[in-house]
Amino acid sequence: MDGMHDLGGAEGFGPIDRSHEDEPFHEAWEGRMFAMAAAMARPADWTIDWFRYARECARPIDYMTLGYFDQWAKAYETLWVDCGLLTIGELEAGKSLRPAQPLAPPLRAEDIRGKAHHPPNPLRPDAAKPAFATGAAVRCKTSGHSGHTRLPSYARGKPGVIQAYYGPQLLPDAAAAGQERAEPLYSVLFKARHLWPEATASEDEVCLDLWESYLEPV
Amino acid sequence: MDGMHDLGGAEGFGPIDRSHEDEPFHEAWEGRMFAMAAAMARPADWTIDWFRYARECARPIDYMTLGYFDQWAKAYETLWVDCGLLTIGELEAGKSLRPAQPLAPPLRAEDIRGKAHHPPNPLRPDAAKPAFATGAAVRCKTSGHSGHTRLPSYARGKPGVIQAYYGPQLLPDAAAAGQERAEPLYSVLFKARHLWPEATASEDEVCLDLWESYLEPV
Amino acid sequence: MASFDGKRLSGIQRQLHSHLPSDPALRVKSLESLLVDKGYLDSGAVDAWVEIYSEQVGPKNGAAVVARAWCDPAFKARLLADGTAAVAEFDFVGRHNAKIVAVENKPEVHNLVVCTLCSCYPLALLGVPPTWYKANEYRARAVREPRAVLAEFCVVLPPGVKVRVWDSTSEARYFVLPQRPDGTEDLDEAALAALVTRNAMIGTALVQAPGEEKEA
Amino acid sequence: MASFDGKRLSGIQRQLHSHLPSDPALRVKSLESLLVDKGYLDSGAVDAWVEIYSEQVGPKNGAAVVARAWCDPAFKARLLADGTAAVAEFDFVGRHNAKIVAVENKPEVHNLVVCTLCSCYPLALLGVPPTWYKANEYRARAVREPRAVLAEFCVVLPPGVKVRVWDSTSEARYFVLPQRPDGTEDLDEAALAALVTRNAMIGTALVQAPGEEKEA
Repeated sequence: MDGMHDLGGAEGFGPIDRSHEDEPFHEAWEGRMFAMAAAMARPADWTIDWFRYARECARPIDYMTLGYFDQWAKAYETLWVDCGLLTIGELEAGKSLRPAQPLAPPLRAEDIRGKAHHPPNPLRPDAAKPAFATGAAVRCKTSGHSGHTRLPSYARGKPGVIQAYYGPQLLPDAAAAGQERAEPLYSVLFKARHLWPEATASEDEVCLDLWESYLEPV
Repeated sequence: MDGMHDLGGAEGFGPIDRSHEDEPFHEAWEGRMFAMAAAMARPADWTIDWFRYARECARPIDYMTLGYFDQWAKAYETLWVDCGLLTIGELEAGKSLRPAQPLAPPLRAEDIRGKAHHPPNPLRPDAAKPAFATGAAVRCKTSGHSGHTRLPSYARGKPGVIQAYYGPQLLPDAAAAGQERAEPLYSVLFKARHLWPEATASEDEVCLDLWESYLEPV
Repeated sequence: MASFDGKRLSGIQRQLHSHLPSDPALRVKSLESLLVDKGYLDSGAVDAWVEIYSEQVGPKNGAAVVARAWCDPAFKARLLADGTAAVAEFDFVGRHNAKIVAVENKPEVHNLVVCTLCSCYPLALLGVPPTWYKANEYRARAVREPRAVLAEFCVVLPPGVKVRVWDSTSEARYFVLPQRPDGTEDLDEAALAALVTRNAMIGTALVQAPGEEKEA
Repeated sequence: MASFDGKRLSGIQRQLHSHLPSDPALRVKSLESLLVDKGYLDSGAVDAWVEIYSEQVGPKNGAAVVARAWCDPAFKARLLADGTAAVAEFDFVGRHNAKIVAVENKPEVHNLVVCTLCSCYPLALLGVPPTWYKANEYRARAVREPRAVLAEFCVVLPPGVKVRVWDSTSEARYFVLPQRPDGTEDLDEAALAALVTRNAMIGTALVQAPGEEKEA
């Protein structure tokens, strides 16, 4: 999706505001939202990529102006309304107005304290064999598409080199569309001078994790 | 410049608000700003492209949230502070606090009423010969640059066909950098299906006016 | 002397943000006072511009050009061959553009005008652009999903009609020469001009014959 | 069932905007009440997450990993070969990531971590990311002008040091293994861990020896 979220390399942004450097949450509701996202029951077809896509589908003005956890709240409200877990009327009322959907029971405090939690694992070690060898020269596809994707616009059409093979992982483009499809995932190294027109004399580098269908041989 | 202004094809935008369809100005200050921009004296090195660049250099959040003439006001304030016509202190005070710069006298009402006004002419008919013939296949350059340019990101790297030659015109990229350089200007026709990944079956077209250095032969 | 330095401009924009009031009415008033005080601006000239763009310059200029093109084949030929020269045959006041290009709607092609990078618009022919033309929504969507945009303006094209979008990236200014509606054979140039709306010359409306349902 | 339809999501976002209060504190409170009322959420579990991310999970986890790598060459080799397995040797609570990759600063290369598309971050090692890491400014600039960003963090690299930026586009989570400062030969693992800041593990700081000037 060619949306506001695709910020890498966007120009015109000013100094980085570090005035809230150290608190994990500046206001209590931010911590509640962060924790709710981890603790709530979820429909079986929920994926992290579908959540990311919901954030990307925010009103562009919201994406540019709202605080981070405010955007999470909007994304989750949107996802739960979309699949019928909640209605907008219920969100307005702050209470249930119709029967709940049957979901697996939510986490309890005792499931959380003192334990490690592992989100759904996107690695699929045996799903595919890599087409590119380490050291291979590649070029990113020129176009994205209207759905969710993890090929940032600044890398499209740009040449890079495979520097590591990470094994097959679920393809976000598919996961955000309700499909489970794994593809070889690579760490790809780009010279800054191939990405940024003003970086002609730079030796700096940018590394991206890219799925096989994002890449073409050169 | 890869900025917020480069909106063509950006996804996630909703319905078009037509609630103020017919008034040229909704509030009096909008008309004043529109008219000031036309009537004020300008330094000799002012160009329309330098003004456009100033708008593009707005804070990204302002570009996304402020009203149109509010953005004009900020751009003109910025330009006049940049070249020393005004100071920020004078803008705060709303009055002159130091001697004015010598400029040509501003327009008077009698210069305006009942007359046609012609802004500086960007056409330079004899400045260059065109490298591309009508009907030629071309491809836009893949990269822009950090200055002002009129090659939108959605057309970069995309193939099109020269459909008309408009003669040489001042190159905005140069004009916004204080240089006067004319280049052949073309009307270039693109198939929507070459621009937008979802438009595979479309017969629609998009036409852009593009300068010769934006284009490569294919 | 201008700096011609974008990073410097961005820095000034941020300084202005922290020093000046956010209310644009206040800021524009202060700017006008200051420019007048400095001798860079004549307030009477501002009054005059506001007046002519509120009263004299507007879509009726473009409508007169369209109506003449419908009535006078020789003029239409001149308009399509050199829009700038043909429009100069009218005595329009206000700001003129260096190059005017008329794009003709035909049974097989519908034209739509946008400026994705800013807000370029044929001021002398159509006056001040409507807010929606300058809005991010129109600029983002018109080039990518022109048919969805047209549908919001209640323009549904017959099958087989191609949409051609003109993105105004240079100093050329585009306006649409709409199709003359059926049933207007008996109307004179002035009566025809009264049918031609601003949106029809941007491409977000078709021209309706008298008595036909109006655009929404 | 989810629709998996982006246009539908955008439409819901716009509906929410017109129906719900803009104050996020109010909205989040209402969302929590509703989720609990529906049986989709246990408020005690929310308390527990807030508690462990406020008190137990944070940069001290990452600092412990870094200090061990500095003290134990075999651990460092395991960490660089398979970050996920090496970090699993620690008993960190909270949310773990499927793949952890440690990137090592060296005399000739300085690493910097960003997520340009959202806010991916090694939560189990570093806790909740700071606001600036999630801000548009950092996301836009870190890949294009990393040295200007580093200068804002008062990190100025010696000539000849290359910057390598890691944009976290997959489920792999990057963290920087900083260089051990000179003059720390006598410190034990715990004392070394106390020197390692969160920013040093993102790449926006260097680790200072005790008594050296602190980062701004």
